[in-house]
Amino acid sequence: MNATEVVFVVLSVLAAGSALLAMTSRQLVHAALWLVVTLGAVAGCFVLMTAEFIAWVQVLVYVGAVVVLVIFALMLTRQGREQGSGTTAEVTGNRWIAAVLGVVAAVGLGATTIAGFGGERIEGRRIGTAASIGDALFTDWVLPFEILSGVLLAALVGAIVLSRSGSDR
Amino acid sequence: MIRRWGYVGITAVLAVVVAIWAVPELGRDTVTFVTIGQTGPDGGPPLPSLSPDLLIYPGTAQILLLAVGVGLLVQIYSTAYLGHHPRYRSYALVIVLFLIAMIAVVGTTNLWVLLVGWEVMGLCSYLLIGHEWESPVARAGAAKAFLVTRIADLGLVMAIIVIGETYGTYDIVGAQVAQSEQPRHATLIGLLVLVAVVGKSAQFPLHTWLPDAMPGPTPITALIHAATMVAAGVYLAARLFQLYADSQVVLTAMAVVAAITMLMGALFAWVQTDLKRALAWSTVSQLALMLAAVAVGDPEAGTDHLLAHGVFKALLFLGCGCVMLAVGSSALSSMGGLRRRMPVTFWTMTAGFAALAGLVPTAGFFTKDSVLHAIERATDGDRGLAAGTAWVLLVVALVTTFVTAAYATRLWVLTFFGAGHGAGPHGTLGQDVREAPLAMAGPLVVLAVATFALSVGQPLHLGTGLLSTVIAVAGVAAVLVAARRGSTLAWAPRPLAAELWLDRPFSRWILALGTGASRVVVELDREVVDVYPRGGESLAATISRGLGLAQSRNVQRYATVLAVGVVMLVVIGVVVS
Amino acid sequence: MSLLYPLLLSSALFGIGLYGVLARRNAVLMLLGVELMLNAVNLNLVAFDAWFADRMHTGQVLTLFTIALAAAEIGLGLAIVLALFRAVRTVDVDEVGR
Amino acid sequence: MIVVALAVPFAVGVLLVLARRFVPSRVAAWAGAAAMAVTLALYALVWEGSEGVSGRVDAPWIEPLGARLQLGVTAVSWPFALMTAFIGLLCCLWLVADDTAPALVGLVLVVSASALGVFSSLDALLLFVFFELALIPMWFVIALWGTGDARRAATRFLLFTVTGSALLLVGIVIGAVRGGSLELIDIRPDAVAVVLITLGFAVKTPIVPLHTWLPDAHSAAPTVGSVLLASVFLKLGTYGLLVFVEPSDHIGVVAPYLAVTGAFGIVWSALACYAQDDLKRLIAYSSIGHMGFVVLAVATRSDVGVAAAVFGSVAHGVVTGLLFFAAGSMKDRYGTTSMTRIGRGLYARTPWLAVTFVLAAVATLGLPGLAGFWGEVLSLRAAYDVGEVLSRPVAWTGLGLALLGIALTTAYVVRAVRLLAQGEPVPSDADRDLEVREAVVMGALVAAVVVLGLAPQLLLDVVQPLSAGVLR
Repeated sequence: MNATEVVFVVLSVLAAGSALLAMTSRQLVHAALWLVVTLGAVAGCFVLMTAEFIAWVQVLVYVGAVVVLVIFALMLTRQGREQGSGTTAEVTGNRWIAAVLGVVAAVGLGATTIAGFGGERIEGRRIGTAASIGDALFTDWVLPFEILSGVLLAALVGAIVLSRSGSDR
Repeated sequence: MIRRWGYVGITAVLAVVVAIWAVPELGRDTVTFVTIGQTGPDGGPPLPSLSPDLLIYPGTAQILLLAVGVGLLVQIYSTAYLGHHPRYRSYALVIVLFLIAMIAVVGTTNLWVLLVGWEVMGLCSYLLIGHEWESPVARAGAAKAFLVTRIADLGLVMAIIVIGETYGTYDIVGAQVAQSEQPRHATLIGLLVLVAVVGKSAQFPLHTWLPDAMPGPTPITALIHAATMVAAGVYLAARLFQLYADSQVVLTAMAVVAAITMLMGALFAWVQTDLKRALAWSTVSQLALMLAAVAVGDPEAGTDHLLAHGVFKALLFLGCGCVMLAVGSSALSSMGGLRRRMPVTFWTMTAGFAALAGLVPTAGFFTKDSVLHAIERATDGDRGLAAGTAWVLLVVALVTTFVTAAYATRLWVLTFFGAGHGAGPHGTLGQDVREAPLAMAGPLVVLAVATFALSVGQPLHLGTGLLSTVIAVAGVAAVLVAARRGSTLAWAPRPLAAELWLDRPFSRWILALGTGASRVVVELDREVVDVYPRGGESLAATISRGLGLAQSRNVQRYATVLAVGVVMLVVIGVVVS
Repeated sequence: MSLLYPLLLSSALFGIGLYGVLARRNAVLMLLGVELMLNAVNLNLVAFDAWFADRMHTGQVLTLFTIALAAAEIGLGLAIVLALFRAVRTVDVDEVGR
Repeated sequence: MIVVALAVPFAVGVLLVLARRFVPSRVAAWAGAAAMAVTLALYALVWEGSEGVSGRVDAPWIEPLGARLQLGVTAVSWPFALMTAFIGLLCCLWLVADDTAPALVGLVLVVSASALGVFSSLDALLLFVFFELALIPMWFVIALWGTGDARRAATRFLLFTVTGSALLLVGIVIGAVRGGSLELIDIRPDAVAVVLITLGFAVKTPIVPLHTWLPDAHSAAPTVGSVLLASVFLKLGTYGLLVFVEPSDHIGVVAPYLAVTGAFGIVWSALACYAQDDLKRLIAYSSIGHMGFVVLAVATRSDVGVAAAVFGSVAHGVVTGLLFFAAGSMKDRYGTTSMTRIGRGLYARTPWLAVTFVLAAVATLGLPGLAGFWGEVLSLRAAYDVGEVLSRPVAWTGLGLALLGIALTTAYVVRAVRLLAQGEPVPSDADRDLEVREAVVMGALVAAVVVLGLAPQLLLDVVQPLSAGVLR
């Protein structure tokens, strides 16, 4: 086990642990913040797999934009009830089923990957420079990319329409 | 008025037609068929049909003439007795329908035609008893009469079916021919016929409807419930006698029924306080006498007495109607001392009572004598009936003769003598008590003459004749002596006055049973039988609720179910592969 | 580096995200669960790209697309949640259905 | 000929339903009556004799299934068809009034034509299609023009019958597969299929305890609806039993149950009748009893039984039709069919109506000389004969129950007559005697009742050659 792997394992444990906390925390804002940790750790993982560009996008989009959005949403949807009693179960009745399903899914996927890619190794090539990604994106993937921009625009418009309050519709 | 006589005209035409047809047969010895039915193609009986097969022999002709004769007289009588009635049209037309049905019953040789006539008679009886349907008593009496007779008629229906299956024909003559070759099922047929006869002729234990039928108009009582329809039961027993003559069981049962009924009827007639009801019980008793004749193997004697009884009982009832019209009631307490005011009624009814009591020289004496003689002959035990049974029957018949003479005298005395004792509500006879109009008195005279005329040519049996005369005279004399000594002739022990409580099963128990059962059925229908549709309903509702649980309107549950499904599919896919 | 490390981390994140989607009452946090699952997928894509290293960089490009789509999704999703909250004053999925 | 006879009422009926807003009431009713008269005449003329099939039509239909458009009448179905056309005609005549809905006339025509289609089908699938076709219009007739809880009663009726139809369809399919053809003569249902088919028709007939839909439907339906239900719809059940179950080799599986439940139904329904206050419910229950006689007759599987079933069905059609028309007249006058609310003494208040009612009531109790009698007595005879498939104890149990039922029938009829016709009259403003249209309709039925009663050979001669084996 070389140094990269050691760092990767540490980041993995960090990511998984904070994800677990994010999904179980009673405090909603804490949950969002734990998610930041997870996403950051995953970005670190990306770096370790030499996909720097993706890692930066991850940090910019997820940690920078998405989480901020989530925190805003959480604050906007504060309910009076929650402030009064923090003991309200933040999880629903079927959490045991959900837990079992989560474990089964994780174990099943893990077992499958172990069975399928047990001995495979990632070579240390640099694959994820901005140049190579840009090259691929604007040659082979240009059409999906343009379509995606349309999708993003539509989502933008949709979000605006949806979030306008009923009175000025 | 003219319309009323129109119905008389219709009846007269009917009577003349029947007379033209029947009178020539009176003296004939041979039997005349009009047509005869044939058996079915496969040896079994054909499907029922109403073929116009007719069979006439002297006895038939006599009864036909009796029916149309009494019918005509009753129509004439009714013009005066019931002429004011608003529903005279339906009344008169139903009488005509009744006569046609009676002719069908008597004249046909096709059992189905007989059945149709038989039931139509029952229906007419029902309609006529209930003619005064405003009165609850009449309604109840009509319903009871119809129910009892119709239930008993099921015996006739089954008897006809059995006869058809046994002998392969629904023709009486055909069945008799087949029976003479190989008799079968005699006991079954006989018992079924007996059920029908017991119902129609008001014999024990189905006798209670006849006295209750008395709310009907009195002319109807005279025609249907004395002369013809009730007698048709005996006629049927005589007509089908050959088919069950071999069965001692049937004959014994018939004898027992007859013995019980004749004595019981006579005793009940004695205790009545109502003239009409007393005459009704007397009819029951006399019908039993005829049935006894059939039981001892001499149906001829039975039909002879039927004929005589038809005449004098019609006379008595019509006379009773005259009296009722005069005093306004049929209660004996409102009568008495009527002989001066109503001489025609008095003398004609005297003849009728004499015939009922069996005094010489009325027809009643001779025909009753024939019956007694037949019973006496049966005591030697070789005529199908055991000697012991015949002896008992003879003794009962003689006792009945005594009682009959006694109650006839009692009724006669209470109606016409006593110089107004208990007459009217005011103690004296009212001014409106006078002789009946001609249209009513005329038929009485005709019938009274017939009472004597029918005795012409009747056989006389010296032994039984003397014996019965002595007994009858003793009965008459005993009552007369008692009356002379000032007795009110009101000796009525409680069991007899209550008619032995024999009506109770009919008036209470069966009614209660039927009502209770019907309530139970309706409840069961609603609460129990309806369970499966309701069960289906609630099952569907439950299933839909169960499936509705999945439609929780909760995104997470949907997602959970979805995830479970995906995981299971994957697991299954992995396991299978 | 063994390919298994990112794949196993991806499995774990996916399971945790699934749990979050199914178990959290708050609609916003359900969306977070979805983001976690998407991240797991991204991890997978990148790992396989690093391992396979094809010329088109399919895995990484798809990851980019996924991230963009995730951003769009979360934007729309949160807009819906906000609209819902304005309508029924709650984001509790158990209560929204009633 | 039969095609025309079916097409005319169908076409006129559909037209009337479609043009219901533009057709005046009387015109609609007269048009319906004319259509049914044409049908009746055509059906009367199509008869060629009891041997074989009259007026056969044969055309390809659904070839892959082997179903063909085969129409024609046999000795069994012709009386049913004539009776149906006759009743349909009278129903249309009954509707000749100012307040008639043209759509109702149209639906009556469609229902009648569908029933005629059932009686004329020689193909099992075609029969089934007609059988179902009659249901939905009937639902509308009951639900839209009924009184009281009509919607519920109509739906109940529909659910019961459709459930029965489902069983029936399965049975027909099994029989067709085994017999190799959908032609009625070829159908060979095995034991399971016979049970299914019997159950299907038992709902329709109905046999106790599958009868609970019937009193509700009858009492809720409008007059013509009740008449059609009783006179025509129940006959679909008995006809089905006659055509599918009676000739089957496996009738022995169901025959004892049919015999006993049929006869038990006579007693049961008579007792139920005795406790009824609603006249229409009473008549409905009495129908169950009459059908009990028919079922008992079918169960014996004998020539007499077939004759009894046909006669019983046809006689019940005219007798009960008459009763329902009389009840309908009372309902038109007094707005109710409750006997206590109509009041006593109809003899004095509406003499002709009362006399007609009493005649119908007397016919329904099976008085010899009227139509109702012969079906009953033939059933009794069939049961006494035991027949081919029953054991003697079973058949005679049925016989005994039937006799008891007849006695009880007399009791409830006498009670109804006593409650309605007799008694101290309580005059009411609504007292008026029969109108012309009522007199015509009831007069026709009275004539039919009396003719069938006094000349049963008219009908029996049609059925009799059946013993030569037309359908077997």
